[in-house]
Amino acid sequence: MTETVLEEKKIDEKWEPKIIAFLCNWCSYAGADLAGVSRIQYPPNIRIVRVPCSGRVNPYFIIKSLVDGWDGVVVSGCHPGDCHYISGNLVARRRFAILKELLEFFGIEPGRVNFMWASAAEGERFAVLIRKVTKIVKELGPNTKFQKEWC
Amino acid sequence: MSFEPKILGFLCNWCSYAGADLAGVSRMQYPPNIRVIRVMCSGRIDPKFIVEALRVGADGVIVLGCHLGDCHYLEGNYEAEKKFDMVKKFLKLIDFDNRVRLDWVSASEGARYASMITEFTDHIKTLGPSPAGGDNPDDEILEELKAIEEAAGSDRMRALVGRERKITEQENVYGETVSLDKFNEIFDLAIKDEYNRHRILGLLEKESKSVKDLAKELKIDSSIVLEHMITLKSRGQVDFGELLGITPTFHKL
Amino acid sequence: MGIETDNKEIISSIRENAKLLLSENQVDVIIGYSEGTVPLSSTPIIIRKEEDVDKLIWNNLCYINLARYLAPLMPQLCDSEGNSLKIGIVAKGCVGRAVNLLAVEKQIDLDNIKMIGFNCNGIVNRSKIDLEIGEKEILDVSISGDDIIVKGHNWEKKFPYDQYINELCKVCQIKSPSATDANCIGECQELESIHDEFSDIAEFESKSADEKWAYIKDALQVCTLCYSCRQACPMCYCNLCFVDQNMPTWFGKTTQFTDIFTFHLIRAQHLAGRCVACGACSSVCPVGIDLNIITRKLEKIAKERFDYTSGLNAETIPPMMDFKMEDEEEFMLEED
Amino acid sequence: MEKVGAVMVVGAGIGGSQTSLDLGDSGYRVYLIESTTSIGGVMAQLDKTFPTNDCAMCIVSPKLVETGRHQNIDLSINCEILDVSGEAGNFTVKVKKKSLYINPDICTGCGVCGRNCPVEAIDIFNEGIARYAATFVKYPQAVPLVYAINKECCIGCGVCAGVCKAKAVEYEREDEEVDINVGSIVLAPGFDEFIPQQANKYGYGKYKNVVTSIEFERILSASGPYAGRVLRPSDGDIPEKVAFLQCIGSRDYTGEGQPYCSSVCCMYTAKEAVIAHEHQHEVKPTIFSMDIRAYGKDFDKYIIRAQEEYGIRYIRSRISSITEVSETKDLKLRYETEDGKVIEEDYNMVVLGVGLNPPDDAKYLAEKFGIELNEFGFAKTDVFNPVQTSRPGIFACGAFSQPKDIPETVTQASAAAGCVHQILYEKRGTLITEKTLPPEIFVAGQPPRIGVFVCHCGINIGGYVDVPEVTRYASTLPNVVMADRNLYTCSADTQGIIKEKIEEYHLNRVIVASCTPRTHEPLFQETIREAGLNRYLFQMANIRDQCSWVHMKQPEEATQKAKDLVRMAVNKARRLAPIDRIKLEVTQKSMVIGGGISGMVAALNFASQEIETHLVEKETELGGFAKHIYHTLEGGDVQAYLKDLIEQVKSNKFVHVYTNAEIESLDGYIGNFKTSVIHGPKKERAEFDHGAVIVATGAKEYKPKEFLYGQYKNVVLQSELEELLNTDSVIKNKKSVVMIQCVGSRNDEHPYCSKMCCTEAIKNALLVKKLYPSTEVTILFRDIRTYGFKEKYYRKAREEGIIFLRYDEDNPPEIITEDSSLNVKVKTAKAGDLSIPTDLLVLSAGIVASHEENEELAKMLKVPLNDDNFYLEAHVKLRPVDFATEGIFVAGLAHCPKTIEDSISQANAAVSRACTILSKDEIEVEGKTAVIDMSRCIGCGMCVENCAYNAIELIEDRHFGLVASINQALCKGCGACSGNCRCSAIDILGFTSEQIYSMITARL
Repeated sequence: MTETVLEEKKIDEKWEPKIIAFLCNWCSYAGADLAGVSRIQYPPNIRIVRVPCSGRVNPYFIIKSLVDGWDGVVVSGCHPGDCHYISGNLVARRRFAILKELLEFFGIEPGRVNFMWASAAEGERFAVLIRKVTKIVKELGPNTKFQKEWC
Repeated sequence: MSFEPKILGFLCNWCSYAGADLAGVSRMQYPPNIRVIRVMCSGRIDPKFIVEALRVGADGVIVLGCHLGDCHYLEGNYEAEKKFDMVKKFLKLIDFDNRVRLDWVSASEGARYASMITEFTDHIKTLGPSPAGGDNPDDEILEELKAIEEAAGSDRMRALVGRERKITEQENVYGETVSLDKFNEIFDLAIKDEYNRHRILGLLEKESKSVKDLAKELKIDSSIVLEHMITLKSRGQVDFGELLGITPTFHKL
Repeated sequence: MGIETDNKEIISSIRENAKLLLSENQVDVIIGYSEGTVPLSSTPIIIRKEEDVDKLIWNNLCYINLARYLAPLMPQLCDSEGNSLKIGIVAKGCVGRAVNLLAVEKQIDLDNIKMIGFNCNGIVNRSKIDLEIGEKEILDVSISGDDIIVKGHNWEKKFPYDQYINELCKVCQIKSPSATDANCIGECQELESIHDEFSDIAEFESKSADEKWAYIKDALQVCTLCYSCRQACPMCYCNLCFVDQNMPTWFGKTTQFTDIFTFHLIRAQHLAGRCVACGACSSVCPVGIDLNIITRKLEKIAKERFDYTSGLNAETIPPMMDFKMEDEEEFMLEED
Repeated sequence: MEKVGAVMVVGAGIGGSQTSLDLGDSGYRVYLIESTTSIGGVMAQLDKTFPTNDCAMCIVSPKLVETGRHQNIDLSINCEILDVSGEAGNFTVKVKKKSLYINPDICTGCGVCGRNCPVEAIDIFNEGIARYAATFVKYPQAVPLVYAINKECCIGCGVCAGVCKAKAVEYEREDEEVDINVGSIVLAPGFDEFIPQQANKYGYGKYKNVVTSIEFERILSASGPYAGRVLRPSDGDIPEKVAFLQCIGSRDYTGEGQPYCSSVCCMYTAKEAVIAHEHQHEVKPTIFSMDIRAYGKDFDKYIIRAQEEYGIRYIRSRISSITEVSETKDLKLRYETEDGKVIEEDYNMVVLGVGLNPPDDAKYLAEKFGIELNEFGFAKTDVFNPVQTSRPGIFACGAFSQPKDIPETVTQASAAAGCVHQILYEKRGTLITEKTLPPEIFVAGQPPRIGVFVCHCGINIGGYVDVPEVTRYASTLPNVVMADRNLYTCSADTQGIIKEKIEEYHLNRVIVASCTPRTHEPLFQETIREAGLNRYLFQMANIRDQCSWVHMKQPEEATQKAKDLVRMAVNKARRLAPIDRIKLEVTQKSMVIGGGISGMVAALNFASQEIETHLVEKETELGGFAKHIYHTLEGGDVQAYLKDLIEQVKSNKFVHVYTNAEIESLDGYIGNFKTSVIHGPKKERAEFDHGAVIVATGAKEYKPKEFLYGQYKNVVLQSELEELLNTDSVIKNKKSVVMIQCVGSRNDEHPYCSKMCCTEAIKNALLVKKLYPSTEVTILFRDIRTYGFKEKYYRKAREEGIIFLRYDEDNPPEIITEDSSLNVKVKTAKAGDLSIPTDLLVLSAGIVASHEENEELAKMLKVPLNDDNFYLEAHVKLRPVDFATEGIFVAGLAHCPKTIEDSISQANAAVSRACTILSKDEIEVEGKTAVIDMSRCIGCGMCVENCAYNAIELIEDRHFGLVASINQALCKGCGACSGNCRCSAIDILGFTSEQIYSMITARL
């Protein structure tokens, strides 16, 4: 960590959140590509990590991202029934449901971690949802709850 | 006080400007309403110049170049002719085309220049003041002129008018000459479409509107407006706004 | 009928059943509780011979979940002839649940397990008493009638049992092991499902995010990451816990709050639909952190979201090993 | 004539693509000829597909991309067939490859030309709703992604050549004519939908708000002109009341449309109504239909869900006229309800459920290929082999032979491939080229030496992202020894540069920062493999589709994001490791379970390819369900066909038949199954190993409990009636025969249609009328589902005077008995309450799954059953004969109720799918699979439950006790197991935890 992460980030409009996005290769990643092909603009805050299926996303990835300093996490998979691997997204949905409830129970802002479905033909929907996530995380301000006091 | 029209003249440096000087040297009188801008060639006149002149209140615009074949730059006036025709077609949509004129004056035709200017000034006088001129111009006309200015200047129209001569007189990339009416069929449709599209963009500038509102204001069929909205959406210039009941609105991006 | 008399009855029934099992050598060993070597505690014991049966006791300090000793090592032990050990285990309700769940998760083979079931009358909230006693040294703890008597050097204090019972035991509905009599003798029951309103944590859940965060931060602040809660939990039998993993090292082990918080968060995630609400984690915590609200929340998630109560039998597949097309997905992001 | 090991497939819709993939995977060279400029056919235009509401693009584009880049498939687009000569085994086809005026090898599909073209043409793909440029790509996800110039609309202005940085536009590019020599031809040109002509009574073409169903499909599509919003073309409002009209151009005897039924409109109208309501809740659809023909698997459930869950209103009547209300552009519909009332109702929009016509060039193709067309203009096919055209060696699949839906098309596509095997199996593998690759450089232990290639992609990236800055930044990252940028990294010459740089800098990791890996990763992986690097030492950073194109107005942020994406890619690249694809040998023998028609056809197909087959039948003799069927509705003699099949099976030396057999054990996996069977009267044991399994265990006829069946002599089933009619004539003196449809089908116990009972009822009714014209025949029905060309016989039945009366589900007919005569009391929709005396009551009983046998076998094969206890296939649309577990296939009634010709197609299809395995002696399995670290695994069994492919099982390991173990052959690498693993014992090669960890911690 070059600069210490501690210096207080005031929520001014200049501050831009950094959001990591885990996209399933067959539907959501293809949806993101279609948003590109159709030149649909959306804010540049997300950084996309391609995974074979939303089922691959382990809670460790999500919590490690928050601990490491990302301001928001979004995980996107195929609509139930569309999964290229038949039930990858259905297995993942239960894990996400539990994580979401626990985060809320512990008092973490619900907007920090978001889950969505986006199919390969829904470039438009993908952009709309990414705009929504960016707006949510921007309103939450920097991710202080998971911040390390010292490295 | 009788109406004194304000007329803008674009004169090409080698022929019509020299013609105008000759009229001066020979002390030929003509009404003082014209204000002249010297340009190196009539081909230099960008369609936007003419429309912008009208938009800022000129009652009439006249473009003068060398006679066909005399052009110092060989083909400038041929290009000017095509571009002017396009502007005329655009202005015809809001019947403003009678306020503009293109003509040829050679360096030796001082008299022709004077009589032409006099005749044009009288013609504008009979037409009366431009609704876009004066202290309280008609907003709708200004909107229309602005739309024409942007449409005439759009890449698409420049591509079409820029290559019109090459493909209708010589040959296109396939070595065939495109018949004028086939070209005009595409060209006129493009003019009408681009005008309407830029009018729509103008209307959406202020606030997001629905297809039906736009159709009412533009007085064209709402299904045509919808087709334009799809094209504008695929160009990334408009997008769906929020839903009022069962009517979606569009907003400019 | 006070707690004292209940305990006596339970002790006698345990000893009787234990003697029966050993005498008919249905089992090779029996795991049970015996007197604590230090006050306010009890010590697990493994007996092999009938005559040691009297060492088995039951009082309201038997907070350890004995199922913890069943996995991961016990299955590998075998008797002299080499076939796997037949194990008897003194089982209150939550121990029975843990045994069922370990069976579902293929850690133990139910045929080798014989539970001695009894109707548990709850365990004491040790840390609450410790806090109130403060620095003074405790010499002896005993139960008389419905009170817990704590004695020290020339002082004595009485704690009414119903105020110092562990909160989990107050709301517990599975007093005795839920198992068929194939592997349970004594007090056993066959439960299909239980109904629970989870009203005890409703008040905490209705708080705002900041209040919850403040409470959690304040509660977990003192944690020294000694991992005794993990050692006491019957469900934490992994041979390499996620905090010890490297390549990659997912989470740090420093005592910064973020490492403390992520440990408890991920452990809760792992226990969802598996925790048997025995309260051992809170009872063994040296710094007295009360993890019971997290336990209750885990049970609530399993019940309300997946209609599942852990450890009622060894057949139903726990929620994390299953999925349904119509699982609720109200938390999914939608276009507005 | 020397046979040729190549096949030509004409038409690259979903049917043509599936046939090509099957044949390509089985070792044939395939020439796939497409008339338009992209493959995908009509399916690419669909938004969602029934009955699963999957998004069509999601499920079809992976298959199209695979077809586009398959090593053995030669795809040529924009082609025309000129001439065909030769005979089965050796054809020569002259094909004209019309010029695209753009060089497809250079064009990268970036789309700059399309955006700058001044001419606007009608976008045929979007059915004329939208417009696009004369330089166009058919749809955004087209395969191959190349642009083409539409010569009629193009005015030749030359703008596109000017803006194309790749210099791909070549106006002088000529058409090319080429002769292709193939051994067999499969025709899959699809269909053209019926377009109502001028002055049609629906006002189509005159009224803006009357659209065809394919236009409505584009309106619904998320990538369509309205981006998935349901708007009406007249004014862009959301149409609240939408009317769907069935049978437009189908079941039409007025000569305007076609007399047959187009089979799919009932279903796609229901789907369009459901999806429209789902997109916009304001939309309230009403469907005007005659019969609702939901005969396929899970179709009825779909219709019931549409009515109950989505509130779709069904009105049983045919619209007489539509007039437009001039100011609101709404449409006034006049129709007559069943009980005779005339109603007028206003609707905001009308969707015409148009039928399916033969493709416009059907006559042309028939004449060129020398095949006959039937009376309706479709390809004429053999009664007992629906893919065999009139000319040997030429097959037809999909809608070209009869209107059909996607699952049937895909099944027939594989069936056609199955039939090709029978002709060309000796020539397998003769014409495919194995690429010779240099040995892989051993990189383990070397420090990472990463090469980064940043792409301009013309102006698509360079125009918005500061590419030189990103390249400079990349060169500063640790372990990056070389960073370079080029105009088009995916162009052929740049591949050469990449190879040079790998040698020059001894690179052992390569990163390309350009477009999406989904389409370009395989291309670069091949390149670095040709330079000696393992394919998986490669990583892409998507800085075009997910960066420059979507942040055009924010260049600084786009550049910063591109840098971040490159840094994340470099971090991951550092931890990439070589992966080798596992090779599995294959036992080239097969096993077929079930000796009915499907089982026998499959066995014979295998045998004709000299593949040893073990046919296991539970009964004492072969024949299965068809034993007591005499004729098909179309007149095919089933008994003769069955006898001939049984003889062939018994006499064939490649088929080992085991009758009254029981499978004792069946284990192993794809290519390596081992089975032991107890068979024969003396219960001997037979053991054999094989590479694939085909489940053709069939199903049983429903034995009704209702309608006094079994208590009265003159209450019989259709099958029993057929036996009576074809053996003796006991029914000579019957005055009135009454048939009741849907007995035991479409009720709560069996909520599905058994598909063949209507056909059987009409066949028997016509036979009764033929033998005893005086007997009165009445059929009580809920829906007559004579789909496709069977409609002809329904009309003939009505002409013969057979009475059809409809009853509702809630008040079925009752049987009143006075001494020996029966009386059928029924409340009909049209003619009120009736009481029909009858002396022969015939029950059309449906088909039910053999519950216990299926359950037992399913457990042994570890394959799923659906809730009606039929076998559940891997994907209802695109893998209708495969199971999720590789190497096991299904055919016939075991899959779902179907007719004999469907079963035959499915049997051949299953054989073709199996041949993609059995045609090889070893198969290469996907490299990026899961791997287990046994020291961490605690054997809790969570992953076993989460795996959809049964690729994991718990084994007893000497050191580590009970631990999970992965069967690399079955694992697809999805990671559902690793997501839940608490001990991180499972990792997925290519997406390991370390790699993802390093991408997370790349945040600066």
